[in-house]
Amino acid sequence: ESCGHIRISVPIVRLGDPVTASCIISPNCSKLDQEPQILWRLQDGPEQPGDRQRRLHDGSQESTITLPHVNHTKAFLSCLVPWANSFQVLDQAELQAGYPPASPSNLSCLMYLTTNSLVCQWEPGPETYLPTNFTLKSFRSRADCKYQKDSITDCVPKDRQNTCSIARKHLILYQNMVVWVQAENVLGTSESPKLCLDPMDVVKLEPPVLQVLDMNPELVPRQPGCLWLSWKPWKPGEFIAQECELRYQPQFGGANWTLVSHLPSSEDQFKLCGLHQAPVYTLQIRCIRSPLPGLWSSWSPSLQLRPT
Amino acid sequence: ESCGHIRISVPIVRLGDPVTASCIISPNCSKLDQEPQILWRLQDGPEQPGDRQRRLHDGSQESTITLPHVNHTKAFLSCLVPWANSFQVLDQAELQAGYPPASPSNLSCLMYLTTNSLVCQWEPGPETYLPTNFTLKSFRSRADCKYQKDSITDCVPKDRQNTCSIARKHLILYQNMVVWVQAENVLGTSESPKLCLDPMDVVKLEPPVLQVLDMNPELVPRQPGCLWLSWKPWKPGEFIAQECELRYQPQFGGANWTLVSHLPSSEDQFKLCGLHQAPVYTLQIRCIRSPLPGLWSSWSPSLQLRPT
Amino acid sequence: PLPWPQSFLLKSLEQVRKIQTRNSELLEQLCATYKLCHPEELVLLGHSLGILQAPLSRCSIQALQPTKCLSQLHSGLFLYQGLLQALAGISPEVAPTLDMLQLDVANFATTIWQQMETLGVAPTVQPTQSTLPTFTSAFQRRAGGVLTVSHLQTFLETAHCALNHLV
Repeated sequence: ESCGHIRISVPIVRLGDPVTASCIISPNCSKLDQEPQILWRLQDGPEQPGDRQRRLHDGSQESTITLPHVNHTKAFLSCLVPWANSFQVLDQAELQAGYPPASPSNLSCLMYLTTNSLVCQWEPGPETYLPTNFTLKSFRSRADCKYQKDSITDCVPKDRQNTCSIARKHLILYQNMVVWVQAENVLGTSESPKLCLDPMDVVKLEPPVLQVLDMNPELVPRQPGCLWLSWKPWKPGEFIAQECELRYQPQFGGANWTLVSHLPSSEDQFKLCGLHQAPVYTLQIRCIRSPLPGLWSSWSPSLQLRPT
Repeated sequence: ESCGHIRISVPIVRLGDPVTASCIISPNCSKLDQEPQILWRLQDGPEQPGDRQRRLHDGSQESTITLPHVNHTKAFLSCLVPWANSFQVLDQAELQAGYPPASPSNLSCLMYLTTNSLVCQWEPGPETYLPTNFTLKSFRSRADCKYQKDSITDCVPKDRQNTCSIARKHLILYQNMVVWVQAENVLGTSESPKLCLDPMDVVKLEPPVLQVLDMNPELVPRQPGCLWLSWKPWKPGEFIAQECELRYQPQFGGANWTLVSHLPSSEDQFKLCGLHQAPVYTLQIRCIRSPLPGLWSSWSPSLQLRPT
Repeated sequence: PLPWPQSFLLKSLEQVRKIQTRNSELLEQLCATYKLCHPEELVLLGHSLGILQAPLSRCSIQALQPTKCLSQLHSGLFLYQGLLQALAGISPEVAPTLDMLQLDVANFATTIWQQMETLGVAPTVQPTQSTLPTFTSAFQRRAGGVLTVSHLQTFLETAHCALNHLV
């Protein structure tokens, strides 16, 4: 027969909220003297009597204590009785405190053509100090994202990352879907704002590989301050109609970039002239899905070239 | 109804062995003329007639071909008939060739105290060109390893590695066990020689951390050509009685190592003198389980020290 | 008839190119892995397996009837989606490409179906899959794969011309 038993109003509370606990010592706890003074100990703090101790009708003793503000995110509350010149711990309860989750924010998604998956990431919001589960939820929709057609299986992030990857088989490309993040812990639930997107409109495009051509002077007369370039679209994105942008600047001296826009995504021979300000120029190229909506690729690794 | 069907004597043979195949074209294969000439094609080689073609009693045509030496480890044998000015492939069979597994060799095991697992590795022997499964088999035994007490679950290596890790829960430490590797493919099975070992006799011991002491000259008179050292045993192996060995040599000049043997595994203050040949000495220490059987740890990372 | 919305045409053209790229990838894999490199050598087997070409007559430039072309396009894609599904288990090397191709074809069929709904020409009930070939050997499944994918490639070339014509 166990001598003492703790009951707690709510084992998990908001940080700073009060909590009330009671410890009941059964009468037939042989080893104890009749009406022992019940004491409490929070973590390894000092032993303190409860707010009130009374004898219940069945002869057992009950002590009640209220901790006005729980400020440990995790603490152990013990119920003790004096024993010889020490104490005996009769029961122990675990107290937890934290916050309900704030709404996850900055939800954004990218479609990766190499892994064929839609990867979304978000900011979880302030620390809750409690086990909090994040789930990426989504459903398929028609053009306007108003009506839910059929829901997609929840995406549960791996070991507490704030990112989740929806596999290709759950996606209908070229159709809109609604995506959002739900955060949940014992104190509450919250949701991020909803995103309405077609995975193909958020493809993570990689830039082409920019190459310089070594033109045969007999065939192509040398022109000072010019460069012959060629580029091919990034292979996995080849089927996407794209438009590209070239930028160049003298290698040193920090002059601004000069931009050449509306270039095709594939070019076998492109002549770039007017490069008279410096012996060596830095060049980069990037592309975007066009005319359909899309995201700019990053700039290609810069190329240092010496015009003719 | 499919028109043609290949039958192969043995789909998987030893490299260089012959193989015989027959292709039967059913009479009710409507689109074909009555007695088409059956042809064969190995991989994308030329079309060639079989060794013999005959009409079977049910009216179907059968062509038989023998490939004297199969020297593709994997090849496709097709049965065709002429069709317009091309061919029609009626059936295709997959031919594989390789070798039965040789006995795995150099089986050795180490007990890792950090992961609490016995890791064994071996050399698989020459390439078999066929899917070959390696399994680490073991059973518990009495002192002399002659009789099998109870067998331990097979240890199957992860994706074709030649190493396998037997988890702690399968091991009875301080008891002998028998370990060996079995290799198996469609052409045969082979086994490595058996090892009889107690996991604790093959612990992978790590060396202690060697440290130099800065002795207070007032307390300990400075002696030229001396060093005060201390070392502690590697934490996970602390419970193992060990004996250690120190070696030192002048930092440059490639003189031989001088060895100090039978040292304790833990030493708070150890005076090493006689270091007069060079301004800086390189020192290392290693330990071995002793007096119980064990394996030497590796030498500790070398320490460059300047004697007094 | 009303011109089709630009975004539908551009998306469809992109989907055709996406599927064609995947198709050539799969044909190359089937050729490299199984030495089945000439679909024309599998015509006879195709007949016996019942793998036929999906009709796209209403999409040929000479006789283009946009609305009827749409429904032929959807029926053809629906047929090929089924045929590709029947090829499941073809082999571990080829399976990933085949799975992606089947999803891309299914998604393109959805794009077409949605446009038919927008134009009010979509039948009330989604089509049901006709009987699909059963493959009794690994060879038949691989040969069926080569035939299906090469038919799909021809089908898409016609679709590409029609869509380009309408852009």
